[in-house]
This record gives sequence, C-alpha cells and structure tokens, in this order.
Amino acid sequence: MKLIVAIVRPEKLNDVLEALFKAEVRGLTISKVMGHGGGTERVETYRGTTVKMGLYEKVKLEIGVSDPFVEPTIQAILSAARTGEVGDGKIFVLPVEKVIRIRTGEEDEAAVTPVKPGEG
Amino acid sequence: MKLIVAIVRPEKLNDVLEALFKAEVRGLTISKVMGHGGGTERVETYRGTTVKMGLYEKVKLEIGVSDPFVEPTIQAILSAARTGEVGDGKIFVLPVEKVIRIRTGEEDEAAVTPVKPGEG
Amino acid sequence: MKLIVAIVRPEKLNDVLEALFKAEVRGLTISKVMGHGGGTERVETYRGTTVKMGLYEKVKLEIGVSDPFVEPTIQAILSAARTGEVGDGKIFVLPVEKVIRIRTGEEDEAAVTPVKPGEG
Amino acid sequence: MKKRLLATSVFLGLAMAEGAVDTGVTAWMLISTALVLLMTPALAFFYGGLAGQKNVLNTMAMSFAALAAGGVAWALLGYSLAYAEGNAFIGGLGYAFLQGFLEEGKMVVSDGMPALLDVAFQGTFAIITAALVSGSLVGRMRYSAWVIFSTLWILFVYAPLAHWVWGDGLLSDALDFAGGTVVHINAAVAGLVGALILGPRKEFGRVAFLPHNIPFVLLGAGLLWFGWFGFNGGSAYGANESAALAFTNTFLAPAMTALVWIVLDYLANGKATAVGIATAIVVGLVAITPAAGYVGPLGALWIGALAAFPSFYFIRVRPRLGLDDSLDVFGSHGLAGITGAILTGVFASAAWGGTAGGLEGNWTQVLIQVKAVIYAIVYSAVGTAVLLYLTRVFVPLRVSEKEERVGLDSVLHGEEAYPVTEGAILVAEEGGKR
Amino acid sequence: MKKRLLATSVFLGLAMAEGAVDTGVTAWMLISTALVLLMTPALAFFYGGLAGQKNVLNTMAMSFAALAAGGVAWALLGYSLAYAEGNAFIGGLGYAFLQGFLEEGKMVVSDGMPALLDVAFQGTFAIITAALVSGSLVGRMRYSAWVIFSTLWILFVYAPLAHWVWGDGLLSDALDFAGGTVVHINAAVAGLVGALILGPRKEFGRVAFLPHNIPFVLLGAGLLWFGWFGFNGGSAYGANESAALAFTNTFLAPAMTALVWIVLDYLANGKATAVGIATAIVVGLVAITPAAGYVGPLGALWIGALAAFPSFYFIRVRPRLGLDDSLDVFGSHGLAGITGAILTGVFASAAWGGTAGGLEGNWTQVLIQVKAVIYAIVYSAVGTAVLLYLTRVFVPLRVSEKEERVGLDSVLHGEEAYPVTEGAILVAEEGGKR
Amino acid sequence: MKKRLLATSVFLGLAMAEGAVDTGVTAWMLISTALVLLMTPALAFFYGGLAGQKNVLNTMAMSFAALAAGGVAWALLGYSLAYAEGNAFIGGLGYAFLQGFLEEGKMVVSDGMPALLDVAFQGTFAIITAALVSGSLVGRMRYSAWVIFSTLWILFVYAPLAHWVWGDGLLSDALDFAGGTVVHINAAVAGLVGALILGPRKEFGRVAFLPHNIPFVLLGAGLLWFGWFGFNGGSAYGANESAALAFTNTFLAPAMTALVWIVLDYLANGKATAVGIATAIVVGLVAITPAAGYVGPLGALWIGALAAFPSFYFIRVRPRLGLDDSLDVFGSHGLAGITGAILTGVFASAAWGGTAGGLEGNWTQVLIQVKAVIYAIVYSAVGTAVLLYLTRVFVPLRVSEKEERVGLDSVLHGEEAYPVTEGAILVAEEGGKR
Ligand SMILES: Nc1ncnc2c1ncn2[C@@H]1O[C@H](COP(=O)(O)OP(=O)(O)O)[C@@H](O)[C@H]1O
Ligand SMILES: Nc1ncnc2c1ncn2[C@@H]1O[C@H](COP(=O)(O)OP(=O)(O)O)[C@@H](O)[C@H]1O
Ligand SMILES: Nc1ncnc2c1ncn2[C@@H]1O[C@H](COP(=O)(O)OP(=O)(O)O)[C@@H](O)[C@H]1O
Repeated sequence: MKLIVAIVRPEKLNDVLEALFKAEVRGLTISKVMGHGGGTERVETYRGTTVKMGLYEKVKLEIGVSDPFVEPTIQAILSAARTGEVGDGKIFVLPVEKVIRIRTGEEDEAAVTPVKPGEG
Repeated sequence: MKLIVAIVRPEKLNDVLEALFKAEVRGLTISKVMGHGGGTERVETYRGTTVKMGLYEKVKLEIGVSDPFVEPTIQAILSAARTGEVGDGKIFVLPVEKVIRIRTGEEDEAAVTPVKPGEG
Repeated sequence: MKLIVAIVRPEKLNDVLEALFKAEVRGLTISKVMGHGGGTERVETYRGTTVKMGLYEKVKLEIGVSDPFVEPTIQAILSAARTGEVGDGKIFVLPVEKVIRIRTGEEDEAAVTPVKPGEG
Repeated sequence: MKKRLLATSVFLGLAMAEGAVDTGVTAWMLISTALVLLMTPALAFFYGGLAGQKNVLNTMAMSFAALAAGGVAWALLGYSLAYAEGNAFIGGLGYAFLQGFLEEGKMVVSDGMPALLDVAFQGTFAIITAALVSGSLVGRMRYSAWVIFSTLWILFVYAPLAHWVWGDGLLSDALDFAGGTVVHINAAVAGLVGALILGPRKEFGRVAFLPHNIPFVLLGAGLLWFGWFGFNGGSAYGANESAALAFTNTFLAPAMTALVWIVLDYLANGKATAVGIATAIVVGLVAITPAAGYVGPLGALWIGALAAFPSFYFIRVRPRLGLDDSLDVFGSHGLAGITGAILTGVFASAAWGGTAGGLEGNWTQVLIQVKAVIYAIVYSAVGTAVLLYLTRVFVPLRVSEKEERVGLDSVLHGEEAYPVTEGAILVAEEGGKR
Repeated sequence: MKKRLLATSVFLGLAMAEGAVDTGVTAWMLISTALVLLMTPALAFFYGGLAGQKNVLNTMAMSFAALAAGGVAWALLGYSLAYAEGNAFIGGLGYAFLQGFLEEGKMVVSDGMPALLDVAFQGTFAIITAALVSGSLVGRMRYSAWVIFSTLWILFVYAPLAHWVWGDGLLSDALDFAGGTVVHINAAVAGLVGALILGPRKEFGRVAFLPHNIPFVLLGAGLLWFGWFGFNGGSAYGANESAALAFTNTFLAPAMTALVWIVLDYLANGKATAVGIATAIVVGLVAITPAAGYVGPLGALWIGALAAFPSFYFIRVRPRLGLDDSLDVFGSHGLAGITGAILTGVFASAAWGGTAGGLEGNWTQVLIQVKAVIYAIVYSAVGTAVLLYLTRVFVPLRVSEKEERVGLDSVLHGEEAYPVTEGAILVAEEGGKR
Repeated sequence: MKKRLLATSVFLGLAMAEGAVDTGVTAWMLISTALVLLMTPALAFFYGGLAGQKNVLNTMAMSFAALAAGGVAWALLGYSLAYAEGNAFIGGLGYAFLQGFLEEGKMVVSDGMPALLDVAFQGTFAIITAALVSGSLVGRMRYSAWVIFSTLWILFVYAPLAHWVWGDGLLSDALDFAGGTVVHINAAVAGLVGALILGPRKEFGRVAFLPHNIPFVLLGAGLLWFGWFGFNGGSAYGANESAALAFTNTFLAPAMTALVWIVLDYLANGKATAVGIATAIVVGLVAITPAAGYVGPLGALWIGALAAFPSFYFIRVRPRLGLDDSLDVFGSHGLAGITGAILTGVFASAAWGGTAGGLEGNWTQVLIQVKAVIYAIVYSAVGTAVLLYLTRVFVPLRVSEKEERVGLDSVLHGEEAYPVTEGAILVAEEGGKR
C-alpha cells in the first residue's frame, strides 16, 4: 500500500481527475494548498503596503493505492498535469502500513477497492 | 511513531474529537478537504452552466502517536466516525521517522506527550 | 528522500519561510490547518449558543528534501518557529519512496533541486 | 380609505382636497415605499448571515419568495382584503385585481398622493412580514411548501389582521403606528407556531449552529435600520410633524436599545458581541414601531431601553428550552413587539402624537393595547397552524434528515452560496458545442 | 428642454412657471438621482458575485470606471450631445463644459427643479448603461482598454441614442419611459458585439465558470431593485401620478417575473435557483422600464410575466451556442429590453399613461416601437464596433492567455479580492523604517 | 436657530413663516437624515473590509458603538451643546434632554421643517464623525475604552466645534457647507493624535497588514457615496437650488478624483487598484464637502482633481513614516479635508453659492478658511488628547500584545467574523436540554 501525494496546478485538476478515472483510480482526497518553488514572485500593493507573494495556489491530491496501482496512478497524473512550465508540481510516494475503510472496517487492499454508488 | 491520517465526515468531527479525547489522544491537526470516492455525484446549475460535483466535503485528521497509541486511536475513530453509509472515509497509518516538539526540541515519544494548559 | 511535515503558528510563517530560504530549501507546500494540542480553549457566544473552540489556526508545511537537507531544514524551522509558549507546533519526518517533478519527470534528488525562475 | 390615512390627516387638521397631489407628500411616500422594499433583501442578509454555510441561499431565497409570490398575491387580492370596504373582520373585493384606482380616466388621488401608490407601500409591509416568519423555519422547510404557505399567509393571516387594526376593523382603537402588532407580533407568533409544527432541526441541541458570516448580519441590520425610516416615517402618510416625530424616534430608540444591550452583554459575558449589537438594533426598531408617531422622543428612549431586557434574556435561554426558533424571531420580534405595543399605551403623549397614554392618565389605552396583542396572537397562531396543515396536504413541509445534513442550498436549489470550482465538471449536452 | 420633461408636464396639464422650484418635485428628483447612482455599485456586486474568484475586483472595477471616467465625460460633453439643442441626430454644444445652467446670476429652474440637477440625474443613466456593457466582456479585457472604450461609448453611442429618443431626435415618437431602448437594448447589443469582437475566454467551454459568491448576486439584485425606483419613478420628472404609476409598476413587474421564473426553474431543473431569482428580478425590471409610466398595473404584471420566457430560455442555451457573453447581458437586458419595448406598444393605456397602445386599438404604436428597437440595435452595434476597433489602435483589447489563467485581479490590479496574508512578505523600500 | 439654517433661507430670499411645514423640504430632510445614518454602517464595511481577518467585527463594532452610545449622548446633550443659544465657544442647555421642541402643545416648525428632525439629522453627522476616528485606532484599542472615549468625544470635541462653525460660534465666517472642517479634519486629527497616543500595533512594520475583503471596501465606498448625497445635499436645509448644486457637485467631484487617482496609480504602479478607486471616491467626497453649495460645478471638478494629489502621495508613504494610522484616516479625511476647506475659499462663487472666493477676487476668504482649519486642528488635537488620557484613568486603552496577536474579534467580542464550525463544541449548561 502506498499513499501518493501529488501537488498540481488548480487549472489542471479536472484533467487529472479524468485521467485517474480512466486509470480506474476512484478514491482520493484533495485539498487547496499554496506552493513555493522555483517560480517568480508576484507583487501586490494595498495602499502604501507593498508585498511580495511567493506562494501560488496549488491543489494537493492524496491517493491511497495498492502496489499494482502505483505506476498507473503516477502515469495518469504525469500525463494530465504537465504543462512544461515551471510550477507543474511534484509527486511523492509514501509507504503506508495500514489502510482501513471506516464504513466497514475492511483493511488494506479491500479498503481501497471501489464500491457501488450512494452518497460519497 | 506513526502518523495516523483519517478522512471523516465533517458532521462526525465532533464525535471523533470526543472519542479521541476519551482515548487520551490530545495532539492532532485537522484540515478541510474534499473527497472523491464511491459516492454519487451532485448536479448543480448556474444559469446555463450545469456541472457535476463529484467531490464531497470531508475533514482530514493527522495524528502523530507513539506505537502503543496506534490501536486505541484507530478504534476511537472507527467507533465515532462510522455511519455505515458510503462516504464514511478512510484511515491511513504512515510510518514516521522522527517527531519533534518545536517549543522544546523534545523528540519522539516526549514530543507527543501532552503538557499543562496554556494557549495552544 | 524525506517528507518533512511541520505544523507552525501562522504568525511565524514568514520567519520560517525566510529561515528556509537561507537554508537553501526552495520547494515547499503549505496549507491552512487547525490544531488541537495542550492549549486552553476559547469560549465563543453567538446569541444563546455558547461553544468551546478547542482548535487553533496553524499552518502546515510539507517539504520534500533529500537526506542531507533533513537536518538543516529541521534546524531552520526550529529556530524560526519557536516562541516557547504552548502551541508552537510539531515537526514530523516521514520516509519517502519516490519523488517526481511533474514538469520534467525527473525523479528523487533531481526532482527537488531548484530551477531557474518562471511562474511557480 | 385606510384608517391610518384618515387619522393622520385629521390629526394634522388638514382638509386636503381629494384630487390634488401634494408633491412633497408624494415624494416622501415614494421614497418610503422604496425604503421598506429594501428591508426584505436586508432581512435576507440579516438572516442569511446568521444561517450556516449550507443553508445560506435557502434562507435568503425564502425572503425573496415573499418579494415574488407575496408581492403578486398582495396586489391582486391581499390589498383589497385589507383595505377595501368590508366588515369588521375582513375587507371586501373593491380593490381586487387592482381595480378602483382610476376614476373618470384619471388616477385617484387621496390625501395628497396617488391612491395606487398605497398598494405598493402597503405591499412592502406584507412582504417583509412574511419574510420575517421564515427566520423561525430555516434549515428544514421545503422551499415549495414555503412559497405556497407564505403566499396564503399574506392573504389570510396578514391581510385580515391589517384590516382589523388599520382598515377600520375590530381593533381600530388600538395604537399601532407602523405595525408592531400587525407586522412583528404577527410574524413572530407565526414563526413560533411554525417552528413547533415543523419540529426542530434533526441535529438541534447536538450540533452548534453558528452564523456563517457576521458582517452580513451587520449589513442586514444597517440596511434594516435605513429602511425602517420609511417603514415608520412613511406610516405618517405625510411629510409633516408626525413623520418627523416617527423618524426621530426611529433614530433614538434602537440607539438606546443597542447601548443597553452592550451593557447587558458585558455584564453577562464580559464581552459585547457584534451579533448582539445587530440584534439589539432590530429589537429597538421593533419596539418603537407601534409607538413611533405617538410618543415623544424621551418616551422613545425609554421604550428603547426597556425593550432590551425581555429579548436579551429570552434569546439567551431559548436554545436551552428545546425550542428551535432557528433565528430567534420570537425573541426579537415577538417580545419586542409585545413590549412596544404595551409601552405605546404607557408613553403615548397627547401633545406629541394626539393620544394620551397611561403616564398622562389614560391607562385604558394600555388595556386596549393588551387586548389587541392578545387578539393578534390568537388569530395569528390559529391562522398559521391552519395554513401549515393545509399546505401539508399538497407538499411535505420538511426535507428529510439526510437532506438537512447535506444542506438545503444544494438539495433544494442545486447551488452553493460560494461555489467550489475544484472538481466541477462541465456537463456537455447533446448538440452542445464544447 | 428634454422631450421627456416637456411630455410629462403637458400630460399633467401643468403650466409650471420657469423659475419656481417645487420643493416636492426637487426632493423626489434629488433622491431619484441618488438611487440611480447607487445602481452602479449594485451592479458591481451583481456582476462581481457572478464572476470567478480571480476576476472579482476587475469585474467590479469596470463598473466603477464608468462612475469615474464616464461621469466626468458625461458632465463635460455627453449631456450636451444628448440634450442641448441640435439636429435630429445629435445635440449641440450648448451645455458643453457645464455652461448654460446659470442665467442672470441665478440657477436656471425648469419644470419645477433646478436644471443643473438634470446633468446628474441623466449622468447616472449614462454610467449604469456603460457599466452594464462590461458584463459581456469580463474575464479577458484589458482595463485600460475598457476605461478608454467605455468613456468614448458614453459620448458617441449612448449620448446620440438618448438624443434620438428623449432629446427630440429621430425616434421621439417611440415610447421609452425610462430607457428600455436607450439603456438596456443599447447596452446589451454593445455587450454582444463586444463579446464577439473580443472572442471567448480561452477556457470557455472547457472549464466551468461558476459564480464565486451568490449572496453578492442577491445583494446586487436587491440594491438594483431599490435603485430602479429612482430610475423609473424619477423618469416622471415629478412627484405626481406618473411617478406613482411608474413606481408601482416597478414594484409589480419584477415580482411577477420572479414568480414565473421560479416556476420555470422548477419545471426545468426541479429546483428554484437563487441565481435564477436574482436574474428574474433584473429581467422584470428591464422589461418594465420602457413601459413604467405608460401602462396600467395589470399591464405591468403581464409584461413582467411575459418577459420571463425569452430570457429564461435564452440564458439556458447561451453557453451551448459558443457565445461567451460572460454574464448574460444580452439574455437579460437585451431580450427583456426588446420584449418590454414592444409590449409597451401593446399595453400602453391612454387613461393610465396618456397614450393608447395596441390593445386599445392603436397598433401603429407597436410598429413605432419595433422601428425604434431596430434603429437602436443597428446604431449600437455599429457604433460599438467602431469604437472597439478605434480603442485597439491605442491599446490591445485583451490580456494574454496566461494572464487570463492567472486572473485579472492580480494581473491588472495587483490585488486579490480576499488577500491571503500567509506568505505575504513586506517589501522594504530604501529609507523606509521597518 | 442654526446658522446654517438661517444662512440658507436668507440666501434664497425666502421668508418662510415659522410654523408652516413645507412638505417638499421636510421630505428631503427626512430622506437626507436616513442617508447620512446609512453612512455609518457603510463606513463599517469600508473599514471592516480593510481590516485583517481577525479584527473585522471589532472594526465594525467601533462604528456601531458610535451609532448606539454616540446617538444617545448626542440627543440628550450634544445637540444642545452645539446648537442651543450659548456663547462663542459652546452652546447652552436649552435643548438638553430633548426639551424645547414642543411649544403650546405643538411641535416647533422652523424653516419649513419640524425642528425636532434636526436633532436626528445633525446626530447622524456626529455619529459618523466619531466612527471615522476609529479607523486610525483599529487593531489595538480596547472596546470599552472606545465606547467611553467616543461618547465623550462627541460631547466635548465634536459638539463645540460644530458650535464654532455652524452654531454662530467663533468660526462662523468660515465656509463649511457640510462639514469639511467640523467632520473630516476634526476626525482625522483626532485619529492621528489617537494613533500617536496609543502607539503602533506591535507587529506594525514587521508584518503585512492586508485588507481581508476588498469587495466590502467597494461596497462601503458605494454606500458612502450614496449616503453623502444626503450629507451634502441635506446640508442645504431645503429642496432648492442650493441642494441641487450641492448634490451635483457631490456627483462630480468624486468622479473626477477617482479618474485622477486611476491615472496616478497607473503611473506609479502600472496598475489601477480597486482599493485605490474606493479610496479616491472617499477623498473626493471629503474634499467637496465644505464646498458643495458654494462652488459651481466646474469648481467642483477642479477640487476633485486637485484633492487627489496630497492624499495619493501621503497614503503611499505613510507606512514608511512609522505612523500606524491603521486605515489612513489622516491621509484620506485629513488631507482632503484641508485641501477642500482651502479650495472652497478659492473656488467659491457668488453666482452659484452666494459668496465670492479667491478667484472672484475675495482672497480674504482663503485666509478665513486657513484660520478655521488651524483652529479646528488645534482644538481637536488638544481635546482628543485630554479625553484619551481621561479615559485611561478608568480603563486601559490598549489590549495586550498577545491579545493583538490572537485577534480582537475573539478577545474582545468572543466571536469570529466567519465562525468555523469544525471543532465547535456546544457547551451544555445545567438544566439545559441537549
Ligand atoms: N520540495 C518540495 N516539497 C514540497 N512541495 C514542493 C517541493 N517542490 C515543489 N513543491 C510544490 O510543487 C509546486 C511546483 O514546484 P516548482 O518548483 O515551482 O515547479 P517545478 O516542479 O515545475 O520545477 C510548488 O508550488 C510546490 O507546491
Ligand atoms: N484511496 C483513497 N485515497 C485517499 N482518500 C480516499 C480514498 N478512498 C476514499 N477516500 C476518502 O474517503 C472518502 C470516503 O470514501 P468513499 O469511497 O466515498 O466511501 P467509503 O469509504 O464509505 O466506501 C472519500 O470522499 C475520500 O475523501
Ligand atoms: N500528536 C500530534 N499530531 C499531530 N499534530 C499535533 C500533535 N500534537 C500537536 N500537534 C499540532 O501542533 C500544534 C501545537 O501543539 P501543542 O500541543 O498545542 O503545543 P506544543 O507543541 O507547544 O506542546 C497543535 O495545535 C497541533 O496542530
């Protein structure tokens, strides 16, 4: 089991979701984050206060996958999130010791296998 | 040391916090996230624009615990966060190499042992 | 490769960013989180509804670094984020199996080495 | 035509010819009408700010429904039921379908202003009254049920009560300058009854329902105060001494209520809350409404001060009574309305407003006020209950527990107040170019 | 001076002496002017709420630019081009640079009010019209281009058209009480042409553009309605029967439109949307604008009801036509303006408003209305295109694709609507004390 | 009674009988009062939007405190100190406790309107002036200290200064149509002195204080402009030529200031900021305030244009001067007030406003204006300092450094502007049903 953490551009999120869907990755969690990297800074001015904004809006995806899904997931993200310009983001693969589905208590592989619809 | 990452329903957060409190787990960090899983999609319409919203609001808890606390923490979350309907969320247990309490520089076990009150 | 996850006070973020910059750590991702720890609770009253707020605003930094950078990064955070009062936060060091730079597909060390400016 | 109209002109000793427009009076009544109309969007913000994140639009849309369906129903029928010649209980159909405002090919003028304008002026009162009721019901009511119920309620609860008090009906001896009884007590009782019939939100008492945006609450309060100058000042039906008195009292009373509330809040919590200040402004405005043109300015300050107490303490304990009057309509509008109605009888001043009150020796007026309050409470309670049960025949009143949890904005309106674009996938329809 | 002014006084049979101020009329025109001015910030909120998170300030600043540059240009030249004596196509320079409002050391009074006030009153119309246009262009236009274009547009598209209809120009037989043609059709056509010339946003059709704050949309709609009472009511140029009629119709029509829209929304989506209600209010207000003082109150209800249909259905399909009229100016203001203009000819009533319409046998009026609509569309389309191409000579009209993606608030204004303080690093400047 | 009142009627050559209400005048003064009252909630939004996320409610509640305590204090005592017969320095107690507005059992009418209304009209000026001061102090002042200080300030700084200028006091030869000196210079100097006495926020100069919601700033600016028409237009005390002139100038000047500001912003930053446009509108409104009824419309445009410069450049450098005038009250209201006061002496026109200014040869007027400015600055500075030190005897003026860091909404009001429901745990109280 791995946890794949990907930082991508917000405007690429929908493409990434679509690519993951095609790769049959269903479960994932996303959050709004701000990223700092090799990019330039924006300057903003509010009355006499001038500030440098070194942070850009990004979206973080966290995807728990069983080992055979790691490569396809990475490939899906890479293909959908890339623009080629600085700021495209990073993918981290973290080891996971255990995954549990809260609804059923199922563990590991079983916990990340999709189920029939309902409210998610 | 482990980092327990749990995705739960926002409306269950208070119950989870209470259960963790009873399990004597004090330190934790939460964030608002959006989750995609086996659930159905909502349709929203803004004038002529119709969109499918496949994401639901969830809350993520991150809890650094020493090994003896792993099981009680998981049990507390499982018991408090379960509704039995699709969308209850997941728990991930990640290995941690080191924990440091910034205030004191204490490491590992000492870093996650609660202290006397003050502003937190 | 490690992922350093640090929870710090929002008002210390700029100092932390500056310290990391001096330590030549460039890439990082931050998010707004709420933390619960050893601190006291706030009471708020909205008409007849009185609530205890046990959560304080914090900022989470996630920094993927190659091994030689782990110690300098931790030291930079510790020195910049400490106030000595309860609530200063924690640092977690997590093992990482792989890091990929989305823009180029570079992996691991290469993926976290800074590049020439552009939009980030 | 309306008692209020006649009363005012007689009081001022005017013998204004039917048929001559007074441009000053007309100007004031025009702008007053616009001011009162603005109160309903203002209320939408006051209520919407107090609502939780998932019910913001539903809460606001309830007020806007009153502007739509309620406004049309009022014009076509409600105005007539309130103000056309009828009996002591209800008006006739003389103005139904907007008839009766043209005579000999010219617009009827009455007491210095075109009579048609009164349909709009009074309509804005009917609308805000219905919108007020919604504050007790938010978070669980089905929108279709609300649209139907609120429209019926304007026709069969509001209009008759307006007739009783202002239309030469059975409470025409009560003093109610701008609607303390007709508007505020009426709305609050309806809200209370509605809250009881609907029952509390499923998570009431277990989960904290917090306001989602307190600046909106303050915006609502500020705009309500602004609009209320038309509500009370316009109820003088003239740009005269009575209007100036009503206006000045509408300036003084809420200032005093807010001051007292700040002190009570400090004493109780050690802190003056912003929601408290906004609430106090509304409470003071409600309390001065029946009294505005009848009491002197010192009387207004007293009424403002005294009205703070019942509302302040009731709102504090209300949630612990197990009563889910979601946004405290009864605590604000009901109690302040009752306090104001009774104190109008106490502080009314012959020199300022034409009628002596208790302090000037005429304690009977207080009894008349109490009677009117009781009649209004009973009528409003019964009428509201009947109409809610009637509505239930056609549509369920409440959403399901799960829908409550998901939030009414999404479930009933298919929208979110602050839409999230992350993960929003455009739906392509056939023939659509993407 | 203005036809509208003359027409009104003649209709009322008044023979008001030049030189005598009527305080009631003046009071009403003062407040009406303030109300119409408020409509532009209100529109900024209506549009700003509909805009995405990254273009909020730019969207709002476009409206505020009309208040700044547009207001000044109007006062110095536009008013004169519209209302000074000239020919059938354009006014003269008699009022240019604010000359002509003093005579023998006293302020000129005309029809009961100081003539200077008309510059401000009419100015607020010019401003809101230009601001309306921006709704079609947001999300891609360069701010400097907008400031230049909108100022020219007020002078050379709006002012001549106002002259044609209200300034004794070539459309002076058309009925346009408060600006259905001059304001709404004109703005909507300009927006449409602008959207076509600029082309769609780069991500149009691929990404969902969602409103960022729907309460702001409702606030905008509420304040627009409030201001519109001055827009329509003030266009009577008196505090009289005509004003009361225009006012009451402005109350009735949008209520009816909103009610019909709620029903249409239910039928189409199973849900009444809040954005829909806000849109409907604007649509109803637009539709009643040309008719306000010419039709009776039942006519107003009919116009309100009928106007819902074209706008409702067009707005639903618009995005699928590949037309990036970003905030549906054409769907709301264009179609409702056309519907209203034509129905004014149908429902005009001699008894209520002085002119008979089709239903009273005078079908010619409908033809006159259609003619005016066509002239306005053609003039506005051509004029707008010319001015946009002219502006392009000096500055590019659009931002780059990357700037669009980053967001115009940041790129064009160096600000964010809701600034993020995390990571904002104060820039020390030399000599600055930190 | 008030100099302003008398002056106006004399100028217009009216000999209005005491005792006769003019409905047009009364209508205009009623609505003007409502408009000025709205300015304080509007200011709460202007300031609240500029405040940081943790001090929003505190910032707004400071303005609302002026509406509560300030309004009551004004009615009971302040009005009398300003306008009752007294000496050159302060008014008497003739109107204290709202006495003196009834005579022979009837409401006193003066210059066409009920005299009581003037308490409310002038009260709204006192309130907004106190509220303006708060902008310099936000982010560190204890709320109880503010409530006490601002109330005393209205009584002992504002009221005397109003008396000097408008109450036949020692500056009665200065031209100050609607309060450039009494309101804006006064408030700005008080703010400056207050900021110096309190000292800067602890993190000032180290942390970037950014606005939290710029749409709120624009909403505030829009509503302020709207309300200002009552502020300036109502100060004519009539619905006449003077009101129309003041009104039109209030339309023209801020438009011009905003236009110039956009250009200056472009030149300085390459970008026109939205905060800048909002600021410019306020600056233009302030600058035209003393001049509104005294200068012609071209003069108003000049004043609007010229006023942009000092404010624009001062606000740019202010943070680097180490001066924590948190929301730039001095830069906006102080400098524009001074500029406006002096330019009133320059541009005053006998034909338009009754008094010749420098350009018409009467340069003495400029000296009179300068004298009034200096007197006002000195009195305001000294009075403010005295009252702040007096307040400090009873309560500390500032919160602690830690409280500043946590945020004043939470510390002083026990609330958050946008409450977070995550982790909010309902507190059960005894006897409470959960
Ligand atoms: N070492 C890192 N640790 C965590 N997040 C990072 C790291 N480096 C980059 N990121 C995230 O990825 C985003 C893009 O990185 P950046 O260096 O700007 O561009 P690129 O990856 O194209 O070289 C950043 O905004 C940040 O959110
Ligand atoms: N593989 C996964 N990786 C990360 N988060 C997941 C994953 N699967 C589910 N989640 C999170 O858990 C939530 C609930 O999951 P879902 O599959 O909808 O329901 P259930 O766990 O009850 O089957 C999702 O909304 C998402 O936030
Ligand atoms: N065990 C933990 N797991 C995750 N986050 C924690 C943990 N303990 C503390 N935190 C985070 O660190 C913050 C500060 O911790 P706290 O215990 O209040 O103070 P301190 O570290 O100074 O003793 C908390 O608000 C929370 O966000």
